[in-house]
Amino acid sequence: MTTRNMIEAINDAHRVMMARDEDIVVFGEDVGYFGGVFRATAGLQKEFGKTRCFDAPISEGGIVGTAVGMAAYGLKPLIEIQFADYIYPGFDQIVSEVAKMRYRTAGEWTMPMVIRSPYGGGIFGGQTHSQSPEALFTHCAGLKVVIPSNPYDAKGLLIAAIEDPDPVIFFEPKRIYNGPFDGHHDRPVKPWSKNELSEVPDGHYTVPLGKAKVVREGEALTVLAYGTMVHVALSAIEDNGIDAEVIDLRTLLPLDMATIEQSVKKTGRCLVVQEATKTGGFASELATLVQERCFYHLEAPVERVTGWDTPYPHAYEWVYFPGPIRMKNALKKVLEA
Amino acid sequence: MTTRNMIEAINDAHRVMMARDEDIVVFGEDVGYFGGVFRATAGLQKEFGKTRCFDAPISEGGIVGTAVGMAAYGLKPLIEIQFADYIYPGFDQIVSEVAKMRYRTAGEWTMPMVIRSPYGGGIFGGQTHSQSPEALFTHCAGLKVVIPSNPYDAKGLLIAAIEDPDPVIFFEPKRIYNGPFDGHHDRPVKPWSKNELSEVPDGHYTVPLGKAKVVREGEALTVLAYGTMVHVALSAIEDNGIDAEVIDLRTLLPLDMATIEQSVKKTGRCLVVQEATKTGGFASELATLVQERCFYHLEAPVERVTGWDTPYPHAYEWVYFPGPIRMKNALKKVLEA
Amino acid sequence: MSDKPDIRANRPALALHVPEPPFRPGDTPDFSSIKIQAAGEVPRPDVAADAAETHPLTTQLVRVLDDNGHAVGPWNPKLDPDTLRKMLKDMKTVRVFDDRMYRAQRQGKTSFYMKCTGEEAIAVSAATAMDPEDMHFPTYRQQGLLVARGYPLVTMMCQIYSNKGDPLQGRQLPIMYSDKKHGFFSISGNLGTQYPQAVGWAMASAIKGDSRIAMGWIGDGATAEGDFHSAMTFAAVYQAPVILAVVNNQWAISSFSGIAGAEQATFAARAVGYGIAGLRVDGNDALAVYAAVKWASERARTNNGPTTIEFFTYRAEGHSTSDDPTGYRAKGEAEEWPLGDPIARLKAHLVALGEWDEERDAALDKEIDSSVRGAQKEAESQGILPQQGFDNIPSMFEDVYSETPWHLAEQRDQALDEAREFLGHEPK
Amino acid sequence: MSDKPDIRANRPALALHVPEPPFRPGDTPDFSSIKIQAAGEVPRPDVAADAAETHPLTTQLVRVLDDNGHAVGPWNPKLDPDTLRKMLKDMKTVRVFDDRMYRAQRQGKTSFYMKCTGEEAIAVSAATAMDPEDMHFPTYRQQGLLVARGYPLVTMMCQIYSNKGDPLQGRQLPIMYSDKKHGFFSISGNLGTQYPQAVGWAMASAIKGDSRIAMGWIGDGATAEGDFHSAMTFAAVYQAPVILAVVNNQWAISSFSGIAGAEQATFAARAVGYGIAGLRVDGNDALAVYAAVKWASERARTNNGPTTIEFFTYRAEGHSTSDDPTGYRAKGEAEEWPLGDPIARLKAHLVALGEWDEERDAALDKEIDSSVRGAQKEAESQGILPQQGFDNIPSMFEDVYSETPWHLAEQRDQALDEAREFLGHEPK
Ligand SMILES: Cc1ncc(C[n+]2csc(CCOP(=O)(O)OP(=O)(O)O)c2C)c(N)n1
Ligand SMILES: Cc1ncc(C[n+]2csc(CCOP(=O)(O)OP(=O)(O)O)c2C)c(N)n1
Ligand SMILES: [Mg+2]
Ligand SMILES: [Mg+2]
Repeated sequence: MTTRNMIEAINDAHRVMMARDEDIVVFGEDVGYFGGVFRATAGLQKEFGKTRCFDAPISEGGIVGTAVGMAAYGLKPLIEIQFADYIYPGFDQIVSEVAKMRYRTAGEWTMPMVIRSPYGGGIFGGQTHSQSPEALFTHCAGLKVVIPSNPYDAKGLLIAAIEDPDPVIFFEPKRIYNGPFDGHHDRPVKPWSKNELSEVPDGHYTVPLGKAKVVREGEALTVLAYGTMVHVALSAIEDNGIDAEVIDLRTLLPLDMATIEQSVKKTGRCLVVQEATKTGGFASELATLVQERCFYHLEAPVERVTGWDTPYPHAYEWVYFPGPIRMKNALKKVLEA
Repeated sequence: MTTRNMIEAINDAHRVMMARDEDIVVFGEDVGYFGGVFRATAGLQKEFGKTRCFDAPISEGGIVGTAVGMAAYGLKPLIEIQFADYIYPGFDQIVSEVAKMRYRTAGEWTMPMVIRSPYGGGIFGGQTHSQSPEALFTHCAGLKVVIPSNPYDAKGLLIAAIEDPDPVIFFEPKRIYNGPFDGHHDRPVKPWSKNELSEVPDGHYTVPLGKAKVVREGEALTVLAYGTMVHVALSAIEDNGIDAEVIDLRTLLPLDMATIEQSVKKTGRCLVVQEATKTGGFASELATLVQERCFYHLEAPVERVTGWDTPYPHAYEWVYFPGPIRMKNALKKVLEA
Repeated sequence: MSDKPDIRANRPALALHVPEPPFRPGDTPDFSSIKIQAAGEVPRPDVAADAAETHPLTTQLVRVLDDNGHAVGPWNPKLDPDTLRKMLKDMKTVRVFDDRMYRAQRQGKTSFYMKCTGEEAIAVSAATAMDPEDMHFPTYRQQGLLVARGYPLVTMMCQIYSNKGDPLQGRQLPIMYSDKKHGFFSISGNLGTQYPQAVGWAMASAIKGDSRIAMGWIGDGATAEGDFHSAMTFAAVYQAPVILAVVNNQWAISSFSGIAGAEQATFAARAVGYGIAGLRVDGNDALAVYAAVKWASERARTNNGPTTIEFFTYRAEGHSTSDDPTGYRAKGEAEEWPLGDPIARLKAHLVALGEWDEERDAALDKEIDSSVRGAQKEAESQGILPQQGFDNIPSMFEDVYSETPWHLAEQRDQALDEAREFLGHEPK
Repeated sequence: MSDKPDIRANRPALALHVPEPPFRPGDTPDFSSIKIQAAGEVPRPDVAADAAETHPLTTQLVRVLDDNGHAVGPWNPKLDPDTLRKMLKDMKTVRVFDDRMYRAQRQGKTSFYMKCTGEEAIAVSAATAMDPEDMHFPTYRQQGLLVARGYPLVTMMCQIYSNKGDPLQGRQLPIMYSDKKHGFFSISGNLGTQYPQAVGWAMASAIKGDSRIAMGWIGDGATAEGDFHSAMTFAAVYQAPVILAVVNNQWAISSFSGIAGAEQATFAARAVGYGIAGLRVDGNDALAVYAAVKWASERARTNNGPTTIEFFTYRAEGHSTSDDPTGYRAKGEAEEWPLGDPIARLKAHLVALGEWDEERDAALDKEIDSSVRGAQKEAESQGILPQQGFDNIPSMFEDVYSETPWHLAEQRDQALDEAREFLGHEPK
């Protein structure tokens, strides 16, 4: 057990798995000697050599495309896209190739790869260092989509993702790399070390894909969240003294619908939370599923807390970000409806 | 007034607008001399010259990227992506550039362009000539997304899209280019000429963006559909003698929510229909909005009729396609719930 | 903003150049302006030569077979007659196969087909020159790789019919073959994607200290995709053991190669800008193709890096069964094409060697015709496309993931219910 | 499948080549192995020359200023002293501006900044060589274009502070300028996108028979993006009147240029493969940059097609305020860089001409310092980033579309409600 922030936990997952499995290769922009702009791959090139961890040309399409070839050969590429905002040049290779390979070859060629990428805002990164594009991937059959919310899960989920035979898009909420963020941008930053989920076991362990976690039990309503928003939701619930049940989805695709249904059927109310742009976000899928499956238990419409339908504007970060006030108002709306 | 199928109507919209506006340039793969693999641009190069309508290299990224530059210059690019399945190499230019340009430049540079692309299945095109990727674009603030369902609308909406100051993704349901398709793949193909919506005025007219159309009035439930699925829905409704109200959305983004709300509040039940893959499709956004805004009028959960969460499999086209039986079962489910 | 407002007035008007092929419907094609090296004229650098030494070759044309069927010059691979006869047989088989499948599509037995007529030498010779363990990342026009590597024709046809014998379970468009054992990577509908994948496979082989190399394939038109550049860049940076082939058959559906940049440079010349070795080869000359691929594979295998090869050829037929080329190109182009028919040229070579004659040729044609017909009969006994689509429905929901998640299981059950209702009986 | 099972055993093991820069932290940099042409050595083809005539230049280095500050050879643009002094002033202004804004970021006045130290000659000379009406599609390291074209420093700073004076209304990351009047296209956060856009703009100008040309900019690292290839392909195919510049400053964040392919070929050499004219230029030589851009713009303007120019330079500072280069490169590289400091070199030239002296130089420095300080004061009077974000909230929902649709209007009202609650008063 070592206290680790999310970057350290993710770095450790790499280290543990690269030592166990010689077929894992790590590459991406700046990930080699330097260890990545967020330091997630720090030290790996030194430890495992230049052909196991190396810098890639600035070509997200080339990174994913060559990873497809490597997976076809039998390796397990574990690649980094420097920011989720820059995944689009690799989009064709991801949705047309990575996602569909097992299917189109009737299982002959599989794509056991992990595509890691920091996503989300709250770091004054402006329009192109703040995006949350998960809904573009959850619409794409064949991919698994995983988003951790703390160091313990980050390591365990990443190891599970690496071991999974299917391709996994692993989005890392960069705002909470160094500490949990409750949405109060005007309060001092907290480090992970004060949070029990920074107690990260050394060595190998997994947090299974496809399993959500009830991170707070409650009776009044069910809150569905993932990534940074888990912390924002929890904090708003405590601040407002609401007896909410909070589910950290952890895996968006395939979704742990059983856990969600059980909770909503119990509470009769549901709020879904995402940082992403509102229209067509993953929250819409969640709300749809919940009302399809729990309609007769629902006492109020399923509400959404989301980012706005604008690009992420640099100076207006805290007007855009779905923070404590938006959370509070939505919680009230669901409870009072 | 001339009887036109959808391709002819789209071709005519090009012709009308290119004659009116010298700043319109048409390009894309095979669109020049040959007039496009679906013939949508037939005759334009001959009529307007090689610099107004020309072949492009097979580079969807380059097509969109150069169109951005042309729009920046002051032209109005009206471009074709040969199949919607091949739009992904242009995805970065569309979502990062086209969609966000007006915003990021505070209105200094605008992107008055139309990106046309045939989409959808039902033509035995297999996994890469059948996709319906509209939900990837409706999640993207800054774009308008338009899908016509008949020749009259196709021409009128395309002209409106060309005249619109914002960028428009214009998806054309290729299954109904030559005739309306009711989903009965085992029945003879009907031509447009038997349908009143093939009466297409000559010259200029518009069908406004952002306005849905109630194509059938009814009391029992509201069906939301677009593209090919409008016909499949209407046919299933007639076949099963259901008093449904059917709304052809025509524009998905921005959505005509007022028309939808009015209808659902009247009928109290709602079915949303898309051909696309289920999870995270535009139907989820529709279902979410409807339950958010009409919850207390709803007597049943909003149901979805969609394609399955698999790639579009060549031989299993009619198992994948959301046809008459899937429609009927869903209609019943909504009505009997 | 300008302090020199009069500048523009004195300037020439700019003009956009839109490339146009030399001939269009109604024209009489005449290719005499295409400069063709004589066979044997182009030098053959050492396989370990600096890439730069190959660069003059990117604007020439490696040719071995002369007009009299003689193999000449430094690129002559001096193949033994058995190998040559095998190549001839494979090329002929491809052509007959194409003809029969094209007709099957026309007869409504399947949805789609694509021929490679006139380009048979390229895939067949490449397969012959490489090792069976080497991996190909082909386009839809390299059916010759499968034929030359002995993949069963029946299985190819079953894929085309999407029938019970289709190893891809009816999921893919006809001709989108895939077979790991025969080193033939799954063909993608999305042009260009396979090119960086080939490089990635080769990089993996190098990472593992293996000796197998990869070959990526792309058409002239598709070289414009960003993936082409990714492949070239990664291949150059990591000196991947890969051969990157461009099959320049002059057309990309209705667009001539000028729309992909061929007016300004050859496709082989792209190699120069990346410092990759480059060759330009007569694609209708089976021996030249063999020699070039052999050279590049030896280069790759000895850690001397990647090679880009342009195969200069001509797409003698329509793009696919969905295409009618009379709408955009002049009649008779294929016949006028200055590099001739690859099958006729290889045959002439064998005849010139005294290793072949008309009688044996006729016998071979007959043998191939009957074996292809036999294969077709066998394939059709397993069904044709119009009979497919409602058997084994659960398979349609498999392989999206390694295991079927709940939502796909629900959808599968719903699909089965629908099929039951549609068919009026339990689906098979 | 193989009938030759023993082949692989006898083959050499493949190995992956992973490029490594010559120096890493702890090493003493020594660039003596870089071959640098003497100033004046490289010939100057006619602006209407065949692209091929320029191709030998893609592996050389166009240089005008020699070590003694003399302008020599065929590329000497023979600029008048006033123009030279203006260029010197602009370059110095850029450097001072960078220093002050870097410090402002360090002081917490904004979130981010990027310098172009050592690369000032490139943008300033390019702007000087082109017409004010020509359009640039820059990266984040061409602030010199704005300075040279007379864009107000105050406005640049307001953009950096996202304050009330920011023409982009606080929506963009600092330094992502945009100004149509000054022919400076909106900088994108996504690398490479601007490159085909520049080509499209130039195509449009040609379609319209205009005389304005475009210039696209990209970094060495970003040349690996697919958009680079799109731009080169479209530029070649349509012979677009565009200049495509590659600023090779040796580094892309922590990756050296070898990771973009520089070990195997120069970036200028990419032009060869497309049949585009190509030049490779000493980017620290303001006169060479001027001359090359002038040459290429005349070429473009006379319908002789596009030119790709590599500017060979060195990124003297960190990538951005988020970066610390001591983590990946040797100390002292900038000082050892063999092409010197562009400002010092231009100054030496003016001195050698007898058109400049230390006194005037010191006076100029003082003038620039005070004008930049003055601009900063004025900009800061309109606010710094930490004070922003809750004024004029409705503006945040504008310009997503030409008109605000219902859903954004709803969201705007909700945002205003939230702000009211957060601030405890009506937002401004
Ligand atoms: C990304 C993408 N864009 C467009 C298409 C449509 N398309 C299929 S084949 C083809 C022409 C390809 O020409 P070329 O690369 O020369 O290959 P050839 O058919 O001549 O062998 C086009 C445009 C596609 N399949 N994928
Ligand atoms: C598509 C994309 N991928 C990655 C990044 C992250 N990124 C920003 S700058 C940079 C390095 C660019 O290097 P280079 O092109 O050489 O330009 P320089 O910074 O040296 O001027 C990277 C990787 C990005 N902005 N966009
Ligand atoms: Mg071709
Ligand atoms: Mg650089």
